[in-house]
Amino acid sequence: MKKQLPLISGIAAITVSFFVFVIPFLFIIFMAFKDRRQAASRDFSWPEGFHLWENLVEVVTTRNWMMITAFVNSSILTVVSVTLLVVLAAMVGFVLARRDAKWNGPIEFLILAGLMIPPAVVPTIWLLQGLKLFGTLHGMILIEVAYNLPFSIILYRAFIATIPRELDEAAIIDGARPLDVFFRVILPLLWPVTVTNIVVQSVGIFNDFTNPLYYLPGANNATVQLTLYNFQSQFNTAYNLLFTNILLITIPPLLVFLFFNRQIVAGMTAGAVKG
Amino acid sequence: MSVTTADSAGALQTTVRKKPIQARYPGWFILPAAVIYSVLFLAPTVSSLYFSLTRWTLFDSVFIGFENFAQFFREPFLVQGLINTVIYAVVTSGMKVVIGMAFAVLLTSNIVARGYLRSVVFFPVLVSTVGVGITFTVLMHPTQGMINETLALFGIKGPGWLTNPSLALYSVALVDVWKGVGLATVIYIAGLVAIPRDYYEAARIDGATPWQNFWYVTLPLSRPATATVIILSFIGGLRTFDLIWAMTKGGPGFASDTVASVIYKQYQAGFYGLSTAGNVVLFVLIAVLVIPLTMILNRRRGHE
Amino acid sequence: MTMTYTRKTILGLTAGLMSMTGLTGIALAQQTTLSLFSPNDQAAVAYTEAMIEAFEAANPDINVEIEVGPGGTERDNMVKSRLATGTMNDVFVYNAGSLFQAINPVQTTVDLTNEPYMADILNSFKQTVTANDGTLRGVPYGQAMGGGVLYNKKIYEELGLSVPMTWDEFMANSAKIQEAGYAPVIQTFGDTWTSQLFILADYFNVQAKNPQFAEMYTRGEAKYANTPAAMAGFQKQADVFNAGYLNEDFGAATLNDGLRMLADGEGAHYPMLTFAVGTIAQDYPELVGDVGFFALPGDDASLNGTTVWMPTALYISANTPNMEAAKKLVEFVASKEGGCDPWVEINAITGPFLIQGCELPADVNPAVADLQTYFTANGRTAPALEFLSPVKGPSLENITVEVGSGIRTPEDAAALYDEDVKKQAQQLGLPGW
Amino acid sequence: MAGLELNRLRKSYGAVEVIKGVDLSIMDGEFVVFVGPSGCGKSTLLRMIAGLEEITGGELKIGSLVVNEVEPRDRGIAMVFQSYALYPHMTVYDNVGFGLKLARAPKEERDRKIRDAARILQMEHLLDRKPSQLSGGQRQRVAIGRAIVRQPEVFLFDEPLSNLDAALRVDMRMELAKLHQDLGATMIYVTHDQVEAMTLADKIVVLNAGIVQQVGSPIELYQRPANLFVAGFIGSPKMNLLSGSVTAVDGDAVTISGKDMANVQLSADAEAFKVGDMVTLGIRPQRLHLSGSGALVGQVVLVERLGNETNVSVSLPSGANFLAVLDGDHVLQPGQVVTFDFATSDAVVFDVDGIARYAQA
Repeated sequence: MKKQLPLISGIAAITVSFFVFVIPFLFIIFMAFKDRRQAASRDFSWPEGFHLWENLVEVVTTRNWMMITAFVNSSILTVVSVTLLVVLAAMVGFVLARRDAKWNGPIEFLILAGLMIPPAVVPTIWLLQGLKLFGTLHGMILIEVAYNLPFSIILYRAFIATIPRELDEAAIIDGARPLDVFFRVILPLLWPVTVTNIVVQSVGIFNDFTNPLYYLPGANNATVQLTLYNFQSQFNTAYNLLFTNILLITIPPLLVFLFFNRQIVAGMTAGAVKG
Repeated sequence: MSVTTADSAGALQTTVRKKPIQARYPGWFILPAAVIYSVLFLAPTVSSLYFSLTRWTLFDSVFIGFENFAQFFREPFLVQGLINTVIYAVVTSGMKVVIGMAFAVLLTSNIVARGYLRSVVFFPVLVSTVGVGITFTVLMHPTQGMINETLALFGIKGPGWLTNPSLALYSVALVDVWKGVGLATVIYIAGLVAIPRDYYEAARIDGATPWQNFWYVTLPLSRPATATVIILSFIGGLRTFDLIWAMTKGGPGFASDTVASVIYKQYQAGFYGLSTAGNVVLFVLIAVLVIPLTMILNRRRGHE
Repeated sequence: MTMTYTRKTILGLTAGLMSMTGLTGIALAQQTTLSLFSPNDQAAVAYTEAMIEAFEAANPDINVEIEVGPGGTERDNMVKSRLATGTMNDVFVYNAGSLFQAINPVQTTVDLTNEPYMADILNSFKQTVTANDGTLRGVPYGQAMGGGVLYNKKIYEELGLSVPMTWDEFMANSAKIQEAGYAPVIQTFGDTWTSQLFILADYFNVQAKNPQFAEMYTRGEAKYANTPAAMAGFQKQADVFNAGYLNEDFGAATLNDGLRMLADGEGAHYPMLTFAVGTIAQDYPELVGDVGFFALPGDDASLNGTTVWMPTALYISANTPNMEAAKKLVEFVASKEGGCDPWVEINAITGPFLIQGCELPADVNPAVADLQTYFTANGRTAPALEFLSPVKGPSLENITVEVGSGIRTPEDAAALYDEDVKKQAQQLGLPGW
Repeated sequence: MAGLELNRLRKSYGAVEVIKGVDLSIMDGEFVVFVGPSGCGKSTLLRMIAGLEEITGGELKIGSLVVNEVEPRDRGIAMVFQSYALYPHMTVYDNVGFGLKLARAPKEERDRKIRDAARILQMEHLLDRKPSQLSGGQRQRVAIGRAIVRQPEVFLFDEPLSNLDAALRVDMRMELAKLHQDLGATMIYVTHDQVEAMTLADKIVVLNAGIVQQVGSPIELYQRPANLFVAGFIGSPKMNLLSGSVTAVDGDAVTISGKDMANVQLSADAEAFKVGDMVTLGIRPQRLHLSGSGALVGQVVLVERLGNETNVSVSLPSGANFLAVLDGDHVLQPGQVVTFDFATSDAVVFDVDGIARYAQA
């Protein structure tokens, strides 16, 4: 009796999770298989005929292959931003965790503020223009870095505090300069929490909708989330294409997830919980 | 070779400092991050404090003192928006705590198909908020939506999830939980995994029931995870915008407006000063709620 | 050589990438590239693509890139911030009328007053693109639209109804339609903007009773709450809700749903703009003949007419570096070849053209033909309020959703809207507020 | 090869001074052990020598160079940490070779040195493992190996054996002693374990509260502790300390009386005392023997019979406790009254300031 409990609860959990979590995704997939007319009724029905390929082709080719541009842009944006975030936040976390300087307090206040304060859009646009960064991918990258730094720093700082200082000291005795200590000893040890950072931030930045809308105008600068507008206009919506689009832009985060799946929990243990 | 008394080396005080020992944790490590953060986030934020005191159009701005704030608080739905914001934050973070904890307990037990369940629960975290919003708007359609069609099979007439003004906010909150509970679960799983097995073994020797196990061991010892989940999802809930905008645009009417969506509406309408003032109001609201919350959660943690 | 051609001739991902990087790179070197910020509704996009194709054929040295942004208020926002920050595309499509006034056209757009083609553009349109210094800034990008009620002719035939000339007749018709088992009035608050039609399309009736309303309204003297004729729109919206005439899913249905219900004959009346006929023609070509149009009736059969929307307009951004090419494009759009023929070609006729010499084809859809009769008769059209006054409150659609869902009374709604309008007027710095 | 000179070395954190002016010279090739209770500053002093703590005042010379401002890597030192501080993400080979890599040593040289060190420490078979796959003793070897490859002039050890179990600790202790013999380098070793100090050191430095209490060879410290602190710290079990006052001074003999003893005459530096001074008498437990008559009388509290010796815990009239380690087996009952005697030359007299006053030779 007792041995069967895991099985029974497992089956129950699978059933519930199927309805709550899987069906919505099946819905998206079904919709992506339908033609425009069937999709317009938006019911959970088996697709009549196989229209995925033509939907895909249409989604990808619409507006001069905007989807390809968008994928390139979003990939660059995500990869560069996350790389910068990882390195810069880890450096800040390192110094914050190791130094007992008197301005640690104010710095931590500013970091918390960044987590809480909604960004002021219009002044930021003016500023970016002054820097000639408005509407450029560089500017957008810097914005994503600036907006997501606080969260990353908090993760790293908590984790670095658990790394014994003696490791730094051993490295110093071994002749390591500060950059050596950081890049050769500390950064590799941050891997678990870096995984968490990569997953959370890359998904967040790849899926960011609002910020590119403000700061990255222009057809050549489109990011994947903005492609949703192609099929959801004010006046009518092509649901089959819309959902094909959703399906398509969910693939990269899915890959990130599959790649790091096993390590996510470890990273959370290391970073978020000990803070 | 012997102990010399302290006076014998007075002349040594005048050691010449050639170069100070290299700082081991040099301040410039902070510099790149500090520059990006200050220029692109802090500077606009601080300047927005001034802009919130002006009425600005595309090309000029007029200083009008606190008129924007006065106007903002005259907004007929601001008070409702404030209440909605708090309700939304409390409901979403509360549900994420409870459900996330429950999932985590389930998924750290020796349940079958654990890997599948973990993936499935985490998966919505990966999908774009806008995509989730669009999907659920369709699913929650009052007559053609899958949810109500399913309910209809059981003879239940489903409500207008997003069209009933007293329900819309909660429906969006529900979707928020659906999307975000995976992250809470992972944080909790991490917290549970970190609890040493000794405690459970000790509790078993003491004859604890599973429920007592949970209540006296799991719950108190996963408090750091709870603190993380609450603070992250509470701040997220207070700032929430994407999902509400994608699903209801604050509607029907103004029924699911939150401070963030009110701000965005002002911004869209070109009332930049008003919108910036709203930003300041939102910041104050968050600070007033989150800072004490953080302090309470951290203080408790300190006692462990 | 354009992207459009590339797209048609080469298929496959690699090719697409190549064309983006290599081919356009070469093309750029030899040609002027114009960037056009176009609207995103299906018909307009189809028109834009057809028009650009024709334009590029005629001007091989100019390459036009189309950028499609979001619609609605998000578009307003983008246009404003791009203009304010000097990052607008060379040419852009944006509303005429009140929204046009709000983009500070004297500073942000190019003066087209003295262009020869302006003589061919109808005056009714010109007044909506006249900046406050009296200069003309845009040319029509599409056709005029009527705002009123799209109705299902089959149901009307089946029940032997005739087009209502007064609101009472409309309600009486609706009662019969309901008895027959159809939804008398379709509402689609899933697209909130569609909820405003009862107010906006009622403006003909407001003006018929209060010819000075627009002026007084702009000066802050006339209010919705204290003008019975203006209040009537809110009242009508409340009436149909209170009578239970709405389709069941009115709260969540979208424009698409509404058009489907109308074309299918699930619902009889749909307060809407006539452009929507184009969508019906595309999605339900076999049913478009069943859809007709009549003006939103007032309470006086002798004062019956429709409210008219001007099309969006094409403007040149003041800081374009490609002025010459941009002007060529605008000139093309102002001509019959560029401004009218592509519409006919893609079969998206939804109302009269505003360029002289453009005739509607004989085989237009019945709804458009119905609309046409209002134009040919005298005094049966009035421009929508947004073309007469720069004042329009941003929250109208939220308020009308509330009225249409029975959350708020018409009186309350009118007062609330007046408050909403005040902010807008203050922001514009209008005197009297 | 290098000795060290510490001149009035001071360290303070803000207003708190933790090293209060240390003077010390260490000769080339010497094995010096810093001992003291935890918090006495011994580790801080070691870290100052390593260059891990900045020096607030005074001068530190390694060889003939003042190194106050010199980077750790340029001081010619190597250090073994209490926690070993092995880099978890590197193999043993890389751990040992990390310093050489940083110094951009050629690959072949690096390889040769790593393998040499591994051979010396008999850990060649561990080179491909990660630290997490090693036992405590193996990690210890790796940490020492990492120090050896640097070929430093001075080795610094910060309580290197405290994380090992007792048996292993004895083995490693002997290996360290052998290593010192083989390499002939200067070694400075911090511990709170006096057995390690006594067995390893050429010279012990006893520290308390940031001040050097005594410097000397292990036997010197045991036999002639300079003050009450050293007397209490060195030797196991602890030296018995009894308070009393001077009742007579005569030549190099002093007579002391107290609650627990009457008119005990001892040899001491008589000039330092006058009648009526409060003093402390110190006597090691091993120096006591049972006798019919003697200076100390008390009641047996606890007896531990180990066969070859017997530990007797005695309660004195003042209530003070007192321990005697007697040779051979003795049968004593708790409650029994016993009398102890000792040779006057075995006792130490400390003056009122706790300074030991030995008879002038």
